[in-house]
Amino acid sequence: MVDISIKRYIAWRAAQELQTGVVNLGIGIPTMVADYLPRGKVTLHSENGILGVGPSPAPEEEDPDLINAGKAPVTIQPHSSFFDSSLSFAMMRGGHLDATVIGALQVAQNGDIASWAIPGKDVLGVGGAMDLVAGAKRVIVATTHVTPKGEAKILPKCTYPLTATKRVDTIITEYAVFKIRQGKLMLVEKIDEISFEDLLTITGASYQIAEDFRTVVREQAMLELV
Amino acid sequence: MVDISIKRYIAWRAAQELQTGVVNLGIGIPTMVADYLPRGKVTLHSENGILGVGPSPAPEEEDPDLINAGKAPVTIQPHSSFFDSSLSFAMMRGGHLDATVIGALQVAQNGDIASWAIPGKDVLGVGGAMDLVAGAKRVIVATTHVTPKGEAKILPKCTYPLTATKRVDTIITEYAVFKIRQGKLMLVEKIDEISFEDLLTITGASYQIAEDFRTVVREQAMLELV
Amino acid sequence: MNDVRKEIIKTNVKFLSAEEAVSKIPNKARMMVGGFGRTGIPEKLLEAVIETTDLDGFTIISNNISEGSNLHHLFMGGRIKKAIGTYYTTSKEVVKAYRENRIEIELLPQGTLSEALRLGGSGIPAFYTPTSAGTELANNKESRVFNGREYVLEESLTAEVALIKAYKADKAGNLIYRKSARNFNPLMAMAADITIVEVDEIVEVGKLDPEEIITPFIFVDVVVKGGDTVNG
Amino acid sequence: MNDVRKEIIKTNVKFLSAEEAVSKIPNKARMMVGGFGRTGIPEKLLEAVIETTDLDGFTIISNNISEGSNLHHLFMGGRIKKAIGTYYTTSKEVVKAYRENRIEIELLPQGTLSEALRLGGSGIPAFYTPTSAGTELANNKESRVFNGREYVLEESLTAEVALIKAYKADKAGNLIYRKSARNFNPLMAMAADITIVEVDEIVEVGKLDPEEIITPFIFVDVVVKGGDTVNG
Repeated sequence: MVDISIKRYIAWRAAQELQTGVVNLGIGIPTMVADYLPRGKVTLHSENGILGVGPSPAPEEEDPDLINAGKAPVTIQPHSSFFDSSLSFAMMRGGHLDATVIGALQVAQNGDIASWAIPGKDVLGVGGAMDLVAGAKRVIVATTHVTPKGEAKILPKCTYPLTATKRVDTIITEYAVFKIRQGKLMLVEKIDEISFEDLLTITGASYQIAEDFRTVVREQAMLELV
Repeated sequence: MVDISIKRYIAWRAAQELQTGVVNLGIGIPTMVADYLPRGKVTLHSENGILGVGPSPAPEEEDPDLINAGKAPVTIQPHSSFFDSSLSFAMMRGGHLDATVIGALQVAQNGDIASWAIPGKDVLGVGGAMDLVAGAKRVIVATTHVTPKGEAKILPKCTYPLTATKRVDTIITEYAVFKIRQGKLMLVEKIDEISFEDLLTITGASYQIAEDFRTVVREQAMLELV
Repeated sequence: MNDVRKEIIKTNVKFLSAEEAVSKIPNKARMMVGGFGRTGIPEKLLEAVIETTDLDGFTIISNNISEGSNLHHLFMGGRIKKAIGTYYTTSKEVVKAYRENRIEIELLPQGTLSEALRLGGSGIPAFYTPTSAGTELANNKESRVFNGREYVLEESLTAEVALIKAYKADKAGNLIYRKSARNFNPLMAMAADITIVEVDEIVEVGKLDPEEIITPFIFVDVVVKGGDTVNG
Repeated sequence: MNDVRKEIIKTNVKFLSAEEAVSKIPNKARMMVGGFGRTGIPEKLLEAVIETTDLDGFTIISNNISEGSNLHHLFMGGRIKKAIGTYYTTSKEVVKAYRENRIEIELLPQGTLSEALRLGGSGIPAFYTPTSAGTELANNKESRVFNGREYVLEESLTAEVALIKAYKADKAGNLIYRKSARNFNPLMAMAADITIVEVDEIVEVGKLDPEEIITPFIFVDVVVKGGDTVNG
């Protein structure tokens, strides 16, 4: 299993991309992003009909009518509003969300993403993922660099069923940050703890080094994470 | 000009068709239908976003934010609600209105209606008429039997630009009531004051006498009208 | 205005017991059921369907079939023939039934389901959405390019019956909802021939602010008083 | 929960003067303007466009161009090139300008306009409607039969700017409307790149009930305090 602190690093790094606006966070590592967002500046959207999702309530304050898209009890903020699912998805599909952070099974170098189904398994759940990816202004994938079996997730082409084509903007892993610019995968950040060679080896896709490429020290950032 | 009491008779007769439910009334004679509806049983819809339109306010109680589709000040009723234009037209187009009463320039024997434009004139206003006629469960045309020039309005085929095809259910004039059943124009009511021959003469369309045909005495009804 | 306020208003909305209400459901009905997760589900109406009727062969339109809900109990009773929704993997029993061909499943993206309901109730039979373009879910669906992007043609949804959950109804049938229990409920109210609503509370006409009403009574056919807890 | 209520919230919504707000409008803009009749029109914003800018060549999407309104004044100043809406016959001047080829007019049924705005803001580029099928307004439009009835394909509407009128905004940018002044305003708020709202009142965050908010701040870019009268 991946160390929780590695997941936290990915979530923290994704949060650095979000300094303002409205964001929808997917399940898994993306959910943790909430812990690292600047207070009071980023509003969370939940596709079941809440704009302005607050922190988890104390157990005695849970309200069965107030849950997020992951079906967990939540609170609201002072500027929150409730609405039906149609308006909620209008926000997504209409391009009104500044960003979404989601996990992925595979991401292709052209921005294709596969996040909802595995070949050969029954396809019985899609939820709001396709609308989110189709609609958000920025699609940020926050994921471990490779699968638990060590297989590359960032690929020349997805082999799993797609969630959407050419919609991913940024890929954030524990080792690197990629951006897809003009349909090309660009490496914009690498942690100092991994060599260029090793990064290339664990990445299935080919990429270029961006002009604004930088190296960061992950250990330093991780020391500050709760 | 048509005597106001004739218009009132047409409006009163149309109101007899409406004993319950939600109705949208068009401009002109249809507006007068409101005066003859059973109190508290028929709710009026206004396409600018009101369900439950009440009577006209006293001048000192007029509210510029509370108008009907004819842009006249109105009041609301205890069970009223306000909504945006999209929900308002969803009510119409989605078949949720029990009936609409509208005027017409021409009605065809197959239920086609022309009510919004005259050939050769600029076509610069349609408003909500097409949605109303396309969507209401029953389309009741309330109109004088002939034009001010004496031309027939109930025709084999409309020659004016259509508002909708095959949507009219009932035609109410000062002389007669027609229903369109299985695409055929049927005479269901005639006032005693006009002969069958004369009615046929002023009606451009051909029609059959319905099984449930009846004769009524208009003068009697009119005596009771305000 | 005060005179008008005192007016007695009668709409066509009926106020019935759960048992009377569900007796209006035809057999093998295409039926919408509100709720997301365990929130906003008309549990009492579903209970009445299970306990007081022999109805089966349902085609259910709902976001999912949540374990523990009465919709899941209806499914476990073998009374659901087909389910149209977005997420069924949370119930192992549903997945199992699907594999054993005991239930048919039609999967839609959640935004497509939402809009198909709202437009189904709005007289719009079909629409183009960017969602699912280029994916397996668009297989066998028409697609078309507008302004350089690919969109999928989706048909809107209607049904014979909707069972929905609201917070309060007034005695005319106007509805308001509570927090995230609103979800699909107002959309389904619009999209069915018969809309049956379970509410926590029935209030006098005039008690709901006309600016605040989410579902005007025109979309409602039957109101049933549910439990007194906020979660029905 | 009380702690959360005290949280200070900053959204991207800007609070500006009318003059600052309209300075964000590009020249020859495709611009939506709220209102039906004289109700719910952002009069002060339109006044600022007329008085403080040289903008012209507008394509205006609005139900109509009401005589006496500032939208009509903008038109009378020769600054509207094209109008998309439902009803222009109430202004003799507009009819005259149309005959003299001084204004282009695209006429839509009112329900088609409403839904084209809502869907334009919802990422749905086109939809089928029964309205206008078989009439002149469907000339040159595609039609298609669903379940035996003919429907017309209509494209949704978007714009660079929407000028709308609301009743109150909170300091996050959430909006509520007043009575029939709601009309097209919430729909246009969704459908434009920049949505500028004129409100009668600006209240603290937390003063609007989250169940009651009609336009969540996500659809709003700029809020301008208008006049103190209910009709702006």
